Amino acid sequence: MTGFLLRRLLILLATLIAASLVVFAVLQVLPGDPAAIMLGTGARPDTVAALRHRLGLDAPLALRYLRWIAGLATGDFGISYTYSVPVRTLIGERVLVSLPLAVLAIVLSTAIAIPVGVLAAARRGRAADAAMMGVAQVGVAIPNFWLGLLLILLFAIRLPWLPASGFPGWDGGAWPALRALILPALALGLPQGAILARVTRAAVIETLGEDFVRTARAWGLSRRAALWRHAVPNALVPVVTLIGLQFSFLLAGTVIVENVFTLPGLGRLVFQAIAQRDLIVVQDLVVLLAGSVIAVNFVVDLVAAWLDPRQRLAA
Amino acid sequence: MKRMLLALAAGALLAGAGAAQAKDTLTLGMVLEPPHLDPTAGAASAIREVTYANIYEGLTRIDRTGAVQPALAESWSVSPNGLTYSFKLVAGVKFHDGTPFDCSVVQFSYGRAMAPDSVNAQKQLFEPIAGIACPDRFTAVVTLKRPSALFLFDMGWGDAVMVSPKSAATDKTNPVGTGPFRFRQWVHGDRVELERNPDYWGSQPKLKAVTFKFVSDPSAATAAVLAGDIDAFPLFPAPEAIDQFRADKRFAVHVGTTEGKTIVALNNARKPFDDIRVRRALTYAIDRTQLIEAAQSGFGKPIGSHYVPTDPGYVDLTGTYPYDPAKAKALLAEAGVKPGTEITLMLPPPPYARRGGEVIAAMWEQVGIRAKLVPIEWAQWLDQVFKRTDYDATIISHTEARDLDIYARDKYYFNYHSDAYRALYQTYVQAVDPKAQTDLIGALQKKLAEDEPNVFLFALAAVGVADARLRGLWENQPIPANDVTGVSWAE
Amino acid sequence: MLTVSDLSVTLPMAGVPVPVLSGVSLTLPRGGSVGLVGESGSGKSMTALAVMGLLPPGARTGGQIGFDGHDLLAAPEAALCALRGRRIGMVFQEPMTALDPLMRIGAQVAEPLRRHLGLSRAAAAARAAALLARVGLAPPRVTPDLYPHQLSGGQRQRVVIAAALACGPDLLIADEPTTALDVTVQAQVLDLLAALTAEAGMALLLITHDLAVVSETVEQVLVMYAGRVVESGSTAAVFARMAHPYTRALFAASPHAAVGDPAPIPGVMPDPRARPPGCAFAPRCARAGGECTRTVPPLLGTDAHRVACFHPHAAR
Amino acid sequence: MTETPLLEVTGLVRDYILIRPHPFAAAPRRRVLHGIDLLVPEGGSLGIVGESGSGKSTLARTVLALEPPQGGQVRLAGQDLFALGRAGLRAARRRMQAVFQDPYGSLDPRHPVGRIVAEPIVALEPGTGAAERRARVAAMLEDVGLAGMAGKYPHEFSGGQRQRIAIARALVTRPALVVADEPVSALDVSVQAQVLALMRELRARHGLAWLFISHDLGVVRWITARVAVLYRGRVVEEGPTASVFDAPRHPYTQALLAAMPRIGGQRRRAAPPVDADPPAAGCAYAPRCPRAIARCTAERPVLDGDGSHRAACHLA
Amino acid sequence: MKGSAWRSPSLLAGAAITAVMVAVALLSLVWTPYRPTAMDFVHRLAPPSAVHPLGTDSFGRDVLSMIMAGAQSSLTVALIAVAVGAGLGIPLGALAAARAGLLDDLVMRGCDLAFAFPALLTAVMITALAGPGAGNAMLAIGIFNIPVFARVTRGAARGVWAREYVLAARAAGRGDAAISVVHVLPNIAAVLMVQATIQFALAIVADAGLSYVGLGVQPPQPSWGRMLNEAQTFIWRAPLLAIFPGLAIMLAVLGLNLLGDGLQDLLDPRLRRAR
Repeated sequence: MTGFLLRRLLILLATLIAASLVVFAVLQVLPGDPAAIMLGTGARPDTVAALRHRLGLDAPLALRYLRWIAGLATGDFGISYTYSVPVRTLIGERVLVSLPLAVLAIVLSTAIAIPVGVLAAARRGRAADAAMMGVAQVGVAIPNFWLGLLLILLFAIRLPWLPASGFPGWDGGAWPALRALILPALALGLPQGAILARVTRAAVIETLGEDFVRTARAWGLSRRAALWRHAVPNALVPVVTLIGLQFSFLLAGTVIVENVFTLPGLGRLVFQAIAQRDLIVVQDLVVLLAGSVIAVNFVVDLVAAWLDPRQRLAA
Repeated sequence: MKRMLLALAAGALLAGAGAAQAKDTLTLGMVLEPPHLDPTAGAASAIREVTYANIYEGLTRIDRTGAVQPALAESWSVSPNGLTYSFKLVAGVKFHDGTPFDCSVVQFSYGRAMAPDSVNAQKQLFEPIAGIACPDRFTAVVTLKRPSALFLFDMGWGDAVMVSPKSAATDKTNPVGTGPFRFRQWVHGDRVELERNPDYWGSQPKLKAVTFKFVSDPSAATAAVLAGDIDAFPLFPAPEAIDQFRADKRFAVHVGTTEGKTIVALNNARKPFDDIRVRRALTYAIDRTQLIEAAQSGFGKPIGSHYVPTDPGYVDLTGTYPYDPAKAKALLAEAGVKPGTEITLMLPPPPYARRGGEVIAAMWEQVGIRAKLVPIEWAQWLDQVFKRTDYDATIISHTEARDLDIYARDKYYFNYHSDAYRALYQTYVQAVDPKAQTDLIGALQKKLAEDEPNVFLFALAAVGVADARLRGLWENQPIPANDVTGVSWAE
Repeated sequence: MLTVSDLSVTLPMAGVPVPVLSGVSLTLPRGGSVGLVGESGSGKSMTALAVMGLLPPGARTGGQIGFDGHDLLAAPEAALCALRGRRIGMVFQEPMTALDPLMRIGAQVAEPLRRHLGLSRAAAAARAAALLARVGLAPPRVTPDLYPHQLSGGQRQRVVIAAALACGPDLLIADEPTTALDVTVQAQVLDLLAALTAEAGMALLLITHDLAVVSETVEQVLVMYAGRVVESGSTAAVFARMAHPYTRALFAASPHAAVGDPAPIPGVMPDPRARPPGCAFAPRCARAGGECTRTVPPLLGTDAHRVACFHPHAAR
Repeated sequence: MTETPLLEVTGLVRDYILIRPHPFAAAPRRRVLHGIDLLVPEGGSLGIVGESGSGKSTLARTVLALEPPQGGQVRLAGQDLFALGRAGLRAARRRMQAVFQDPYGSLDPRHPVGRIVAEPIVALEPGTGAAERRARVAAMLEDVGLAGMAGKYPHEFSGGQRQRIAIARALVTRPALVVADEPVSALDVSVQAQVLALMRELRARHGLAWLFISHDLGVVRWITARVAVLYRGRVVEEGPTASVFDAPRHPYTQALLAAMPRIGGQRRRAAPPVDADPPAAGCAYAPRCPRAIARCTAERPVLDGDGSHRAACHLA
Repeated sequence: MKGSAWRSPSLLAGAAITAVMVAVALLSLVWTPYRPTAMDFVHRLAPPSAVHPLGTDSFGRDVLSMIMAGAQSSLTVALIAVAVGAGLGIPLGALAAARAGLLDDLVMRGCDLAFAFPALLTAVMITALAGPGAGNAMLAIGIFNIPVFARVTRGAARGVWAREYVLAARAAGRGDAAISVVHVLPNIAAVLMVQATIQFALAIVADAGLSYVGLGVQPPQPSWGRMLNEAQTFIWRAPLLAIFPGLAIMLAVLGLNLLGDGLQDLLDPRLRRAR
């Protein structure tokens, strides 16, 4: 187990470093000089040069990369070119929107998908299965940003129950903030949930056909007991792995859904920072997002290993 | 059962909307969030829209009509040759950090803006200054290298405000000025909060606190105003939703003017735009009224030169090139521009450009010009179009006030070079007599209309939506600012 | 105790019902042992699944399966659940996949105990450990907290046997319990099965393709071909005479026959969707006559020995 | 035996590299073959018998030059296969072909039979014209009793027929040696006999040499002249088939034979299961061996005995 | 097997919807009710009527014509993106499967790395880098498809490499390249086809997403995503504008997903969906 952990951690670290290199390299090619952007149309070349120097943008590439990585390692994400505040502060503020949103969406999609998937599998071929999977099939096909628009139309305009957009912040209490996250979380979570439900169904159907389920039935377990005690736990292993893989889709979805609902989250920060050539923020954010995907998949691997002794010991 | 649950849910959701109370605070909507809050170190209008007159003050200030008013200089005198300005400073003023304001601060602030390593975005404003002297603590004498007709106006710009020597370095994140409001907090990506400055030297504002909330998305802005989350949105980004507010008694809609001269900027150094017939043809091909209708929901005033109707000395030149596709075609043919010629039209993010670009492309197509639309982020626009002048044409709104000088610069991204215009501009700058100045402004406008270096489209409207009970908001935007010192709630 | 009479099963294949078992009858007294022998497709496993009530979805059955006075084919699902694992145990062919990979072996053996006997967790665990020890899986090499993948095939099959025998059933059905195992392990497992059933006075229904295995292990034997019983009787009688040409051919082809070279049976077993109208073995049979291709021969004879053939062999 | 043997395997060692326990450890190796020596003369036949894990499939793959060994040599007609270049190996392969176990897995389901059988010609004799290729394939198919079936696809055949196709493919380049890895294990008894009979017939007709690998002693007994018994990667006994079967010298061989079920006979009770690791030195079978003495765990026995029948046992 | 009767409708429905989409896209090349870029400033934001079956947008353009033209651009972008992904990913995956060891490790680690970047973010970065437009959208979506195809190909190919017929082919003297072409690829074609269908659907969503944030096909060329974006500003006045393009996306994706499901069941019911 320690060997497994160590190996996974090393891979994680290597992937992170590779990701940071890719991000840094790509961003060096982006056109646009942050200093010129900060100063605007009226700026004179000497002013821009002065600012470039102050930002350290005139240092050699390798040095800038090393400075950046060293900073990241020590928790210093650098100073935003456009906001002139530590990027950590900036990200810290936005994470308070994006993280609850992502968690809400995952919880929502999982809470819907797993029971639906298991139920459909248990009743496969029957009307309930067909109905649930039909809905799921449509759910998979709905892009989250359109679902967002439809939800706004329905629950913010036709029935003015929930805010159409914006985020009041957590200072005003948890409820108003949560209210603002309900529709975005639905928009993100429902299509993901539809995919997850389909995969859960397929996984459960597959495990239901396994020999050990038949063995359990031969021990006198009812269809239902065999389903929940043996088929579902075994089906959970691929489902958990999928939830991990979906996390990346979810983050990408967050980027777009935050735009639909104008939530001040990391997704909008990415767009803003790219638009303003706030390179340091883009760099940090992309590495952070990629890092969180890597970390989540690491955790998912651990969960899968915890669920499945074969993975734990074989590795 | 299900219905009951739904009703319960709805009740719970609605309970979140708080009850109204007697208000002495204001939440003001803005489209763009400022990158930072130091107006002396950045070009973004949003910086001024938060800080101008609220946090920072200069020697002079510009009022809601665009006129120059005294501010930290309670009065001034100008020498007859126009080269020496003596400002009498208000005594007893203290910055929010406690630093007293006196002539040394004027020296510091202007000196900082003029320094070689200055990052002031409008360094040229200070370029005429030869020196600043302090004969006593509350008198500042500024001498110029040459007369400057706009000097008092220029010193009213946000870029020329007074900053505390003690805290100037940190103004970006913690702005310190002399104004009636002081900075409380900034939630990045969301809002900036100001609170009343109890030690303000002038008359106290009525509002206790002001929040500037940043909502760039038009539909989100609409929703926020409708929900009452935002009390006033002076530069409302969704003109298409205005009808709805007009019909609603809770809201007041203001349609004011701005300094935003929206133009199709043409690269005069490139073929075929070096040919005046082509530039004129491109103008003839555009129906400004329909353009304003389709791109701006009808908000905006046509212009015929680089000058807005609300500024002094405006001459209406919109009739110079009326909508006439036939004439446009003829001119193009004459210039040898074949039908189907493709030109690239760069579109920065604001709707006037993105939506306007589509309309203009459709109009130009009628006269045989195919516009390839290239949406472009501000950063790239600044780099590629503005800095490197690598473009055919672009739609852009110049929001700097009375900036006729840009056509007289040696290098500017239009690549317009007219010795006649430059001479005229020099005469104007050095003119001291107001009447002569006005005449010269007219002449400059006419010269531009004649040469049509760019296609002049319309002046951006300041379409504002506000709670009907609000009083004292600026209706026009002579300079980018949200001066809320005079704002109050009606009972 | 177990009486199967005239059992028939049809399964839907591509939507069409296909008969996989026809007219299968057998009697298994308490403490007795019966072997079902046949090649793949003969229907021997389907017979076992029918007894367990674990036929695939969509299967249709005819006839009766009597177990201690209950008709298992007519019994409600709950009653079957109460019987399975409690009074009828079953061991499957593939030890590698028959155990839940996520569950410790002790817990799997304990599962029927907890379910049927209502034992506490601790009591069930203790019983499970004892059962595992009884099948030769004792600490320190094998402890109840191991997972199936940590065991070899033979060890896993012993876990399956321990779980099947946990509640002391009256009948054990073993479906090819040794086919997937090595010869030496196979022998161990067969020995274990024989010992355990004898110890507890349990009846054994052993299913195998290997004539040699039945001949050594059970008292009664049924030879199946294409969904029907072609020969049945006491092991001694059947092996002494081998009246049905198929039984004899199977014997001659077996690599474990004591003497001689393998004698191949020509042809292949007919597809269940297209079985010939008469004796299913007729197309491969050297002795077949005209009636063989028209009429299904009835299973005739005494309880000691029956054969379904118009031209049976005389004694060897 | 002065002439060069057709196949000569000397000191063959094969290690599998396992996953590192942690990233800084050297990758552990598991030795699967511990120095195997084998001989197959022209037209001869050698059976390899062993249980799962004995290394017999690895041996087959290494002999076929599909996997490189860590030590030792495989010589085909005197040529060291692993010293040959690509072209040389290709030429050598024409003289050595293979038949594998799984009749369902060893034929590409997307290719018609004609293409499957022609594959060795296409790969090894690229100069062959299409007409000649077709003719040879047709002749080969006729040889295995599947004349005129070249256009059909594998799924249209039964298991036994597929194995005939595999045999046809192996023989189409007229090899001198066929390595058959468990060629009949997956077949039903009756079909098994058919395929074995075919193999014997072809061997006689084409003068082939066989290296025949199986876990089933009964099968090996019928088909090969000599047999080698493999235990944990070592040959523990080797000799003429009849001699090995009738008078086994190694206790393991004896146990294997004893465990074999016998029709009508009575199986000897199997040795109780032993779950112990083999000693580092000494005989790998010692922990299971009922006759093991102290020397068995201390000193590894070498293959020894009279010229043709040898066993690796201190007690032999 | 039960269910085959219930399975075939999904294949039929999927094929039908996809065929209609393709037909509409092709038709839009030669005919649309109106020129999709033609503006009619008088009839702006017209509701659906006989003249404009789906109404007009804020520039007075015919929504039906725009949706038809949008189908063409959306399908083109998705098709090329999938072609890019498959064209590079399949050979990579096949190579990795054929040559286990370092190369395999490298390819798979590369895929892991690519998967760490949320796809849309990658696309945003690429389009921001290269400038918005259809070509760059194809590239951006295509790049993300490469590791998907590489992984699926490798996984499926490894399965084939483990089959005995590959062993038999090697024993028959075939080289790795020949085996990959003759045995492996034909046997995983079904898996790849199903995956391609799924990726096609995902690419349509991705294209719509990119267009929605303004980084896809550029105006005046209509695109479903941008139509939705524009509709959002008019959602108070003309909510229907936000319905039709979304329906078009949903139908296209639904059709392809159904087709993929149907194909999968048809070709190999035991295939697991790789997402």
